[in-house]
Amino acid sequence: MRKIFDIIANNAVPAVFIIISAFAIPLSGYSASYLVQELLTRIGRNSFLILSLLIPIMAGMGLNFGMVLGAMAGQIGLLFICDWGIVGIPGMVLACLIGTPIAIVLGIFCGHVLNRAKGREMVTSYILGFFINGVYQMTVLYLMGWIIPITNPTLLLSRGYGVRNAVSLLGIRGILDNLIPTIITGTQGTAQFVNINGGKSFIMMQLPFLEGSIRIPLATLIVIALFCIFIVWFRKTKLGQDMRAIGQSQSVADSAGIPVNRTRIIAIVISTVLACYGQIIYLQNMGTLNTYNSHDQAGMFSIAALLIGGASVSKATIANVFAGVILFHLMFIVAPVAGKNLIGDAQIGEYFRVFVSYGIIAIALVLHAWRRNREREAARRSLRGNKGDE
Amino acid sequence: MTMFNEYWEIVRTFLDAYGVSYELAGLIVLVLIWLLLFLGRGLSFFRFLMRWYQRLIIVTGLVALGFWLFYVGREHQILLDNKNVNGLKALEQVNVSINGGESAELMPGDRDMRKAVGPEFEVKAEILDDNGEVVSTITKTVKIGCVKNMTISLPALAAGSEDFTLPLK
Amino acid sequence: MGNNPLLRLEHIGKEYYGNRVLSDISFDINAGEIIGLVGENGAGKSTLLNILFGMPVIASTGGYEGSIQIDGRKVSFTSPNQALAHGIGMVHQEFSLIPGFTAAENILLNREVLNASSMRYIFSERVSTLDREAMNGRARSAIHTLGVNISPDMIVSEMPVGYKQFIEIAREIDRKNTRLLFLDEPTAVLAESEAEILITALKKLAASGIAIVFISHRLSEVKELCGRILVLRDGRLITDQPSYTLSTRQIASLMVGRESVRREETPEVTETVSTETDAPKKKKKIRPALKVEHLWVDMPGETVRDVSFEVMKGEIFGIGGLAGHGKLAIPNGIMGLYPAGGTVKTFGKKLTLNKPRAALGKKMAFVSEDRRGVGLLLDEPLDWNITFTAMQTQGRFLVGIPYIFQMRNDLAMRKEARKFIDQLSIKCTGPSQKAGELSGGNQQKVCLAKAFVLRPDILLICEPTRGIDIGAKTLVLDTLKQYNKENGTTIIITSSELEELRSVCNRIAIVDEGKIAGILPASNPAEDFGMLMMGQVRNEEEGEFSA
Amino acid sequence: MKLKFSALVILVCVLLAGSAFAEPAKFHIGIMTGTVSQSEDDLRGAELMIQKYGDAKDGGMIVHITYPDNFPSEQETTISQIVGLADDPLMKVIVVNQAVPGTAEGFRRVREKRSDILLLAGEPHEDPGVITESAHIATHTDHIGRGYTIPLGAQRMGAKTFVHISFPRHMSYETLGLRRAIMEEACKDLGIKFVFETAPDPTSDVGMAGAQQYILENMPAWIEKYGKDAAFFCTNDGHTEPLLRQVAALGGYFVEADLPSPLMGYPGALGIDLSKEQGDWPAILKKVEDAVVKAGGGGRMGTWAYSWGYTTTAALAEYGKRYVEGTYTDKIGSARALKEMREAYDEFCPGAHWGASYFTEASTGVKNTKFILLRQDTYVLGKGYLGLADVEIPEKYFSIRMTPAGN
Repeated sequence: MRKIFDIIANNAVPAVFIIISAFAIPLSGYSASYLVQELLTRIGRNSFLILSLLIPIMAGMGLNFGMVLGAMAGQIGLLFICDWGIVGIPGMVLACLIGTPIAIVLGIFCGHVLNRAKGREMVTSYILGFFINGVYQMTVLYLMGWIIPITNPTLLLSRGYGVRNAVSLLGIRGILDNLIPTIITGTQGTAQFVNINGGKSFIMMQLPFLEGSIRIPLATLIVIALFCIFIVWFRKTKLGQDMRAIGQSQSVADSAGIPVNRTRIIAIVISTVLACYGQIIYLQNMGTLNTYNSHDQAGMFSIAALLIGGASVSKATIANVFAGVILFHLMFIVAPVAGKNLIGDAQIGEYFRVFVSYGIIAIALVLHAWRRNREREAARRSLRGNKGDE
Repeated sequence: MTMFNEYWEIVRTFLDAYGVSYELAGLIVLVLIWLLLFLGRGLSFFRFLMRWYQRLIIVTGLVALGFWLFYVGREHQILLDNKNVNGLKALEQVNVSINGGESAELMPGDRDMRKAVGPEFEVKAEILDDNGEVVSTITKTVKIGCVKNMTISLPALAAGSEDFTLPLK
Repeated sequence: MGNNPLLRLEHIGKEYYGNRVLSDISFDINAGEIIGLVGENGAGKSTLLNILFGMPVIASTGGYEGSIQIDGRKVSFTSPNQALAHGIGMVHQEFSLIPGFTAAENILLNREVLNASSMRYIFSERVSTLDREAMNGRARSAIHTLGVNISPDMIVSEMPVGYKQFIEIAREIDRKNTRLLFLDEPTAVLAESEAEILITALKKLAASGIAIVFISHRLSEVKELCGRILVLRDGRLITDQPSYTLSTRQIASLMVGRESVRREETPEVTETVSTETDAPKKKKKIRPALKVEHLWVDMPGETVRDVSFEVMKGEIFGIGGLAGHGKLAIPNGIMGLYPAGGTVKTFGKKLTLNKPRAALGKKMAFVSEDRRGVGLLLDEPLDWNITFTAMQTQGRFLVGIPYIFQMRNDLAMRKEARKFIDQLSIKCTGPSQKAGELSGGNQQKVCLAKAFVLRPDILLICEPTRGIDIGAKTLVLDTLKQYNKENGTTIIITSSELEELRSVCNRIAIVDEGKIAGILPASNPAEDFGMLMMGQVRNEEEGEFSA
Repeated sequence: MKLKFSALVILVCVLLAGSAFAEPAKFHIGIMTGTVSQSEDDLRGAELMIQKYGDAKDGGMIVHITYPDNFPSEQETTISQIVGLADDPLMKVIVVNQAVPGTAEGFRRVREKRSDILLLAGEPHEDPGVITESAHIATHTDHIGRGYTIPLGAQRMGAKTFVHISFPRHMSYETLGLRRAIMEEACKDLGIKFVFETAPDPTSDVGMAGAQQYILENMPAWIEKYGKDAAFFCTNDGHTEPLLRQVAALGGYFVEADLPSPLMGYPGALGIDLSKEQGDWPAILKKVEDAVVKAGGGGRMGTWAYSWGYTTTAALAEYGKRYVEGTYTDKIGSARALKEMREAYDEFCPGAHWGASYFTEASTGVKNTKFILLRQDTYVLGKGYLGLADVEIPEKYFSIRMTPAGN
């Protein structure tokens, strides 16, 4: 009995989400192909960013907003390639190359700060994100086009310096997603896609039971798979082992001679660099760089998705990432329309979505705290000897 | 060696584009080397050498990759110009496509713009007469390098001149 | 090596901020020798280990006196890593194991076997993957040396406590250059059979040439294992002699000190023994004031697991024991300050645990060991401090209509406060002085006053004399005695100073490893209590001591 | 309470509509607007269309959804909502008002999937070049034209000085900064003195209350300094309310707000209760006019008679409907299309007129025929229309560049 309860309790957050989704999906009235398409897009778009959170969690640095710094670095890389007019895959790779050193420097800075705020990483990095956001905005709004050479008039405000609010990333839009065009199609919709790809060849599969068609961002998924392999490999390295050790007990790791602070900084640097790549992948899918806001919610949404996937502050797996992306974004897709169809007013749909989505993030955090308390209780129970079982 | 020259060419255009002097570039390279040495401190000589050496190769490789990406990924605006130049009369009608893309229809005095990616592109011009019949087709591969914009004078191209980019020399 | 001993200490001394904790310690350790190091809490053992192990705390508090030699060469460690490099290994009292790791991972922590990686020069060796096979192999052989059978794949958090200790030791053994091993209380958490295995293993280790320093409170084990025994007391090396020349009782008395011997000799004390042991017997007919059965308390660092005892009405009952063994948890648990379970009855009525208010409602008062944190409102005046609890729980010092409109009765509060200031001779400018401005001793008296105001039937006091100068000590203790005599209040005192307990209490319970090791009349010789603290009773003299 | 009430009204409307449109519509029009808390007028426009053509759920024509309140950060939701509309096979027109960031990308995705859907964007937040790459038509308030017509209106009302109140953050926006530069130039040409005054940013630490307080306290001094024949203009909606109150009480002119509507500032400034008139613009205007005249501001204060957001939602949906039904057949971007768009706007604003022009990119001089700029005639309360809609904007103002912020 207790075991069943434990299983439910340990997966309470995903369970709540699955239940709500089960009600919301039929209410929304969306077709299966639309939902699958949207989910695939969002897996491709967001999972890299979320995966970048895993390594700091492994090193015991909790859910960490340091990744926001990486996202900013990625955006700076993108701004440069937009200015130079580098397009396609070379453009994306070059943006990564430019973003990497910036992400490393920001990561080292962030790591040093977090080493001074051990145990309060989540809040510290959140505030640090604001601080760096200020620096970023100053750089982009005042230095670019003035000290940092940006010449493209479609990027600059007409006053001559400062980058515009929205930068179109047409040059690299969907470039990775459509690198290996793959389409699953039912009986309909084939003709349209042939048209879009302008006669280029693509992989096509036909599933008779499917209505409509689904494009699969195959190359993006391959990149994400490679990243997952990287994480699995990384866990097996000495560095990964050290991070796991630090994550479980800093003092023990320290007395064993593991350079705790340095390793923590490395963890953050890896996270920011990966977040930098993640943001580039995210934005190549979005197609527009919202210069001053794109990175804003990157951290918050990634962390929320990870929590909803069943991860905790101290433990997160690759499976959590994917479960989280699917559940969190499923909610985001269906909740507004489900709310609207339920109540009949369009704006109620939006409020319903906000209420449900953020409410559940709050529940996730509360449940998480509750779970941690339970674990602590359980750990104590073992100390109480045989008389303590009541 | 040609490879090297080509790279040097890219680096030079890049440096020139941003007004970076060669001395400064050299200084940056020296600082990078120093940084590598600095990172290798505290290691035995052999390992230090290995690390230094390998890191240098990696960083150089990455920088070279960056320049190469810049080279192959750059998008150029190709302005197609059908106006009278140097005594050459504008063409009656010409359909131009770049790298087999959507073709532009130009009447005398027209100017249109197409985009091309990479250091060279293929321009295909179909010259039409008054009746809309194709008189001749010219296909040419143009090297553009890292230059951002290029204007092609179609009358000059049609005349078979090698010097068809505006402004004409 | 030649004639030089493995380790030689010469005139080691150490002061912390003018407080001398070690003086003039000199001894040698030779290869393959097993040495037992015993002493009470605060005798200076941990400071000595810190010095030998190069803990940063030593350097940051002004270093140490004297010199340390290894193989005849003088060394001075500034970090534990240097000590490790010289072959000194240490097994700490607290486990320094990573709970989620396997045995092998823990044994080889930061000394993992790595596969060669082509990227190791670009980054560092740390990007190489671990060679699990080789690691398990090495771990297995290290565990094997200890003569136990633990799978290298076992997760540490799932191990019984005893296993963890073996893993700790295996880790030190695996270190190739380890020549000298310090074991701090290695058997404290082991079952008897496990302890035996460990002792056998240690003997085997010593035979292979590794010197071992064994620190333990279990004197019988020390005697069985060690060739030589060193006794530390008050920072001095009292004795350094072969173990066969000493009995456990002798060791205990060496540790506890001279006064105990004096007490044993004085005849009047034996008299009190008879009277005082009679007293509880007579009172057994009436209900005990406090009856505790199977109490467990989850207080961090002071957990008690299963405690049962009875306190008679009007008795002064002492609870003693070494730091960290759980004596403080008992009163804190009864008062509901930490999660607790079991049954506690006051005058036959069951007390609701985990609710401080319930305990206060039963006319129990508590003086916390944490004066400044729990005991006092430092920024409030004395009269407030003294009467606050009474006002809150008993509704005294209030005027007006109960439950509807009530006000503080400042006049009554001040009067009461003045009464106690006089009675306890609290040195202050008056009832309106802030509690934070008083000295430690006077603060303690305010705490007592605060408890007395409640007119308790049962008074629980933790560490009444901690941080107080000697003059104030006697005054506080006398006040307690007097209060007990005048009001017949049952008092339970918890203290780490055995002498203090013996001077005021009727009976004393000694807590050892979360359990009551024994309850003895205060008049028993000090070394009996020492033996209890060292965990001797259970094995040898159970029948003799259980009252 | 208000929410509940409106929900009820809508419910009744929907029921009525359900019975009225017994035969299901042949195609659907998707409308996306903000919520009440973000942009109420936009939403009311959509509700008007539901009233007119019925909710698709009940066999009508309109599918109405909203974008997130926190739209700058939740682009993903905006995109998937727009693409979600295209999931309906009957969908032929999608209107997004306001076209918040993410609309361009949402439209691109719709185009990839369904090239037969007409995509219309109202008040785009993204750059003209970006939005018109994916939208078929985008309409925007004429920030360039109004840079000229507002000072012109001030002049016609009788002002001698033009006071522009703003702060650096707003001045760094391309549209607002550019309009300021044009106003300055227009004032010079019209012989009016141009003054720039800085007021605190309500999103800064002083907050909305502090910013409004600042305006209230400084107006007497400004009137003192610039005289009673000064016209005031502010870029922030929060500043508008105290400004209106003080103009009514102390004197000065107020041509129109940054986002003009009878509801902008007036109800709050003069304490007008408009809950009964909801959605009935002539009635609202009448009531506001009475209140302004009573407060002594008659002839000195102006507005647009119909809300921009409200009209835009309705007009774009109407345009889309006519386009799909074949009433409008011209190629998008032609001169006729401009006229037709103006007609669609006029349809919902009986009495008022709209001026429309194409947007010209200042840096290249290229005319963007998919980006239409619109401005309504200014209605001076207690006096009538100023006749600004048909004013020809001199060519020179189209090539003015934005000047750096704050000076």
